[in-house]
Amino acid sequence: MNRLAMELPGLSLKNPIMPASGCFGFGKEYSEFYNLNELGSIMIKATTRETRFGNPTPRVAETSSGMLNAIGLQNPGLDHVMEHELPWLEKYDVPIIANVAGSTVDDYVEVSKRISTAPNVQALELNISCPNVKHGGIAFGTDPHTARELTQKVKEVSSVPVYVKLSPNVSSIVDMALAVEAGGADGLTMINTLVGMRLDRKTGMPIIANKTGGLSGPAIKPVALRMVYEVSQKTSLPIIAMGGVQDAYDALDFISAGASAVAVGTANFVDPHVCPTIIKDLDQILQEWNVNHILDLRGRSWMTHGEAAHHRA
Amino acid sequence: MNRLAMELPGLSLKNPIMPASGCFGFGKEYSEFYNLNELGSIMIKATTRETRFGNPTPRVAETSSGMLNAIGLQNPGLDHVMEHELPWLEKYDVPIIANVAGSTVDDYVEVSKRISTAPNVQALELNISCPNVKHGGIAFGTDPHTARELTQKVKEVSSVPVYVKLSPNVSSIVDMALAVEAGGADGLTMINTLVGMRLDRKTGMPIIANKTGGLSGPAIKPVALRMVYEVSQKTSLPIIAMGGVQDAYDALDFISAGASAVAVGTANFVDPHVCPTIIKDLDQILQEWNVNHILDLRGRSWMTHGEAAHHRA
Amino acid sequence: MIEQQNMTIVSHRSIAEDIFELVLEGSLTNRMTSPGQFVHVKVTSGSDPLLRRPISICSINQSLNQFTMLYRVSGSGTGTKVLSNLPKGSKVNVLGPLGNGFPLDELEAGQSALLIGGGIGVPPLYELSKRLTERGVNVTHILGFQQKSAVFYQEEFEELGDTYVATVDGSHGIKGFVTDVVDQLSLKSDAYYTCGPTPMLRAVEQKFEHTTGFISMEERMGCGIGACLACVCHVNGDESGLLYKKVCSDGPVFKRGEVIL
Amino acid sequence: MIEQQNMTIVSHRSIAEDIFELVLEGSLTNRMTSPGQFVHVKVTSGSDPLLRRPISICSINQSLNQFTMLYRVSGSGTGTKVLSNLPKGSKVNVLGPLGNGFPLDELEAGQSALLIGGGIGVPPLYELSKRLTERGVNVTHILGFQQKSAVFYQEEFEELGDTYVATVDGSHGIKGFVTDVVDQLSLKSDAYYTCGPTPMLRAVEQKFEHTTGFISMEERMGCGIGACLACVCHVNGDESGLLYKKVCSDGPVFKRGEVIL
Ligand SMILES: Cc1cc2nc3c(=O)[nH]c(=O)nc-3n(C[C@H](O)[C@H](O)[C@H](O)COP(=O)(O)OP(=O)(O)OC[C@H]3O[C@@H](n4cnc5c(N)ncnc54)[C@H](O)[C@@H]3O)c2cc1C
Ligand SMILES: Cc1cc2nc3c(=O)[nH]c(=O)nc-3n(C[C@H](O)[C@H](O)[C@H](O)COP(=O)(O)OP(=O)(O)OC[C@H]3O[C@@H](n4cnc5c(N)ncnc54)[C@H](O)[C@@H]3O)c2cc1C
Ligand SMILES: Cc1cc2nc3c(=O)[nH]c(=O)nc-3n(C[C@H](O)[C@H](O)[C@H](O)COP(=O)(O)O)c2cc1C
Ligand SMILES: Cc1cc2nc3c(=O)[nH]c(=O)nc-3n(C[C@H](O)[C@H](O)[C@H](O)COP(=O)(O)O)c2cc1C
Ligand code: FES
Ligand code: FES
Repeated sequence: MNRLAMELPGLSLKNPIMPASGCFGFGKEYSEFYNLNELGSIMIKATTRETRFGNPTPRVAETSSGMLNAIGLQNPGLDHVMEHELPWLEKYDVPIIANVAGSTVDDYVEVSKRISTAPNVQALELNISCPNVKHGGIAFGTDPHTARELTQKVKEVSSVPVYVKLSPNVSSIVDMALAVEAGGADGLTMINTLVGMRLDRKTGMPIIANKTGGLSGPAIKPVALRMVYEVSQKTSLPIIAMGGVQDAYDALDFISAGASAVAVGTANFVDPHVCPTIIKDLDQILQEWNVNHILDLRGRSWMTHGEAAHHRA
Repeated sequence: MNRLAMELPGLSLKNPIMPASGCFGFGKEYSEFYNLNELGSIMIKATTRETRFGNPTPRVAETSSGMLNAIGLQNPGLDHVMEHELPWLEKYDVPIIANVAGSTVDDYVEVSKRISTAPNVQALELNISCPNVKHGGIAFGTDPHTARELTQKVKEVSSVPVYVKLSPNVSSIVDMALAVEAGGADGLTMINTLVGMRLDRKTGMPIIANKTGGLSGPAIKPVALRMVYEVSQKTSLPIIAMGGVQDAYDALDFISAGASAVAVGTANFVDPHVCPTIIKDLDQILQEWNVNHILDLRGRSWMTHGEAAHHRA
Repeated sequence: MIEQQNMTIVSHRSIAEDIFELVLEGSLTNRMTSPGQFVHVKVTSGSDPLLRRPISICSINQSLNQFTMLYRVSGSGTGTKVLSNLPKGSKVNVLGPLGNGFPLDELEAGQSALLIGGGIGVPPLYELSKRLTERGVNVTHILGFQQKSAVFYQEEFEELGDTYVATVDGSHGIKGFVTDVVDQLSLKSDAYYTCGPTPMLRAVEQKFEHTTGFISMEERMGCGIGACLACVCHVNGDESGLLYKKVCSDGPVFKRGEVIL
Repeated sequence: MIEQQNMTIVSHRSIAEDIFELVLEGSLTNRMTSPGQFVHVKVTSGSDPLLRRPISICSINQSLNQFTMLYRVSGSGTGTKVLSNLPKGSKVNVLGPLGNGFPLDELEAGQSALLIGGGIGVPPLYELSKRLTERGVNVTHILGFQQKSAVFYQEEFEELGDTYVATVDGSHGIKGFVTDVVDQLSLKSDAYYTCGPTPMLRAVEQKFEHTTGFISMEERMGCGIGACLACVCHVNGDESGLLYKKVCSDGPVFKRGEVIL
């Protein structure tokens, strides 16, 4: 019995676990640790129209149970990704979710149009939530109107379903979700990083050259979980959730909160084997719990305590 | 030489360290551990017009380097605070900052008007950022227009300077700060908690009876620091900062980011002596660093790296 | 007076499935007066886990400056799991003693007491039983566990008085709940003292409607000293719904009927 | 092949002010080939500290399955501080070996090498020096430290070749920086190998404009294996500004002039 396989728009997933964008490059490095075929999917590093170097270093800093990063969307550019990275990944039987970024609407449209034609790209992830670039990124992700328009434009040109990656740095995550749903999004991915900062103890200066960075890791899990809980009850879009997942229980929490699949970011840096370990553990836990399919647990946190008592009885 | 004393609107502070509202009750419990005269100030528990029981239990849950709480503004009500809690605190030579909450504008106005007349209340802290109540609280703290109006109304009736406590759960904390500044606020306190959630591993149900709670502790420090950094450069209001402060270096980080004083919340639960320890350590660190006054370090993170190099030379 | 102290682990061992016995040494022990009080333990100095863990005082040895606590490791990645890995010689930061324990002067020599504990609610009854027997009170224990592998301290309790052990699955002792034992053996006493999961406390309270009783409560805590209002419970008979007791500082032990379970 | 392994602490001691020597045992040692490679260390299993710490391999003992690292505790509340408290027998999770080390075949027997280390950049030079002397290369060491209390491994290096120690405040050895030593003694060699703070690396590179040289870089890291792009540096002579090298996987050792310091 396969407890973990599922169908999401554009994606036939062996299991709901995938590395999050930017935390796995284009797969090569981690392919030295395990067979990438074990993964449900791979969210590749943000791709922009042009080659980008990104921000000056230092680009990362550690915080309590978290880390800040300001890579600044460094990537080899659309042409290189189309010609080298995606073809290299074709040797694996894993659907690719291409993370798309840009400075202007045109950038997003152009990258989406072309990258969605790659044979192994089964879905796009619109990155309207990168906090580490001056133009584009989060600017598109904090105003519902802009986000809706961008989604619409990308939907017009994309050959595959479009997931929109939401930023947590907003007053109402539900409004953002409803806006991109209205724009025609096929799914949501959430959350990107919270904007944060760390100072050098002695000099008082920001450690990260970009001054601020995006906070990820276990520290943000409670915020991510709450947002998935809220959004999943207000939209009908499937959610691929992320934020601080370290083990199978964390992944189950996001499913319980209302997500359908789960991505793992920062934890890859701590343990390169974390994704296959989670996949293995998930299957075992579900077996122990006598749960036929992981999606049977989806949204179980929505119940009132009364309902829950009833359900258990 | 007194490196730590300072004047802020309404407040003559022996030092810039004070317990944060809701994490210190009305002082009685901690007075068993040390002399409250050591503190710069005390931010007392939120007071509402009427007595409140607050939310059902469980009210707290732990997360990675943080905790969630949903106390729900339990407090004995304005009359009791005026007749018992504040008079009890009069035996200490410490200015009190009264945290004011309510469900309606009228509530805030009424509590502010009366509590600001108490002899030891030297400033108000408008709590427009409590995430754990159905009415009022954060609803006033996520819309700039509403926040500005509330500030104005309270300013009209308050006998002491008014600080407004900002919520981090917003798209633009600078817009909120500018709004309450325009409303006549005398200072800012920031940040209140981030809205978060934790689920029970086995049942998948929220651990906190209120379902969501406010995230505090070291986990949120990077977010708090970034917000203080942004706001302090855009307004001229003094800031009392909080969010994850555990030791003197954390407190200095907030001063470097642009705050004038620092409040300590969750850390009191971990170490009841944390406030006096920070005060003692601060003095010693400044002495080691040859810094005459703590405010000489205020905003040192604002420099560009070039300026910083120059400054150090 | 509540104190905060780095205490030294002098003994640390597993005594049942997921149950550990930890003996700590330090002068803080001198402040421990009443059985049923608890300590608040900071497992490591870092921020993960952040909060202290409330654990009952199980026995006090003031001549050695040592006290014992028993705790359950509640899963992987928990604070108690981290605690269980600390070797002898390590330091553990303890805040305590906290709260109000079981009153001893309720009974006199020759009177009888029923001590009813469930699972990890058993430990505080041990010091209580020692103190009561010292006073000449006749003590009977009913200890409930899930299954055989979870049973601990049976012999220790047997040395102090009659001891009945119940397991839910019947793998050890009497099959059933502690209240089943009460029914089967028609146990009676001048007062009862109980600690365990809330449903058990409710069942015990109902069973002994006319007996003096003392109930030790559990609630998730923040500060542990009465400041944060995390651990409140409603007061019986309060129609306004506004009265409350704090489990950490007004309790954890309450008189039967005082608070709403 | 990079591997992840729980290794056992077989020795752990302070060897200078805030400097610790840690010897770890495990089969991972067999994979360590090149001096100058590093490991990525997870200090505790919890999430505080969360990330691994990059630490150079200082010496390798393949027959004992052990390797040594030297590290500086960079302050209270840091990951290295937590590491320094782990007793012998504890397990530490190690990911490694990572990166590309110093090339050995650049020099032949009878040729001369200058090894220049500053502060916590000194450790990787030790295994390098052992390997070079094994090849018959004449090795001279210049080791720079802040002050006397920070000096370590002087004797160990002296056993392998001429060793000059400089301290910034002159409290031990020659007063000044490592480059002052080069000037004063007019040291020359067929190749140099250096590791230390970036300003020192720059000064060394400038001083030996016409000598083959290998430079070990430092940068804050995320993954340590080339996936996250935290640790990039610009490439010399690249006008586009778009080329880059990853310190973790292309380095940490680069040929002189290859990357912009
Ligand atoms: C007055 C009192 C006395 C207690 N005495 C004992 C004892 O002697 N032995 C023992 O094993 N246990 C005792 N407990 C329960 C014990 O506090 C919890 O099992 C423990 O805190 C769980 O922590 P963890 O690290 O295992 O779990 P985690 O899941 O890591 O805990 C996360 C957070 O939830 C809190 N928490 C989780 N479960 C409980 C619970 N049941 N009660 C209170 N807080 C909880 C933790 O304190 C922590 O803040 C007592 C509780 C109270 C209130
Ligand atoms: C390839 C390489 C080899 C190294 N070899 C050694 C060695 O042999 N001995 C030694 O003592 N140190 C070495 N370092 C430096 C060492 O990694 C840092 O001193 C250490 O990570 C600081 O961690 P902390 O826990 O003390 O400080 P924290 O302040 O707790 O660190 C916070 C975060 O910043 C990072 N960080 C802080 N300072 C540095 C730094 N200088 N370089 C890289 N990351 C940093 C930490 O890794 C961590 O992620 C090496 C660094 C690199 C890149
Ligand atoms: C080093 C790093 C680089 C990242 N790069 C990207 C990126 O290119 N595109 C993107 O959408 N998200 C990026 N993210 C965000 C992650 O995909 C993820 O949303 C976030 O880190 C939260 O998950 P986590 O807590 O599991 O890391 C990056 C995160 C990190 C830590
Ligand atoms: C248990 C608890 C109760 C709180 N109650 C209040 C409150 O009544 N009024 C208020 O403005 N903030 C309240 N807060 C928020 C704190 O004052 C503070 O803003 C926040 O916890 C961040 O600081 P910290 O990380 O140091 O705890 C409460 C926080 C906690 C943990
Ligand atoms: S735990 Fe804070 S009041 Fe009881
Ligand atoms: S540390 Fe991740 S690429 Fe070098």
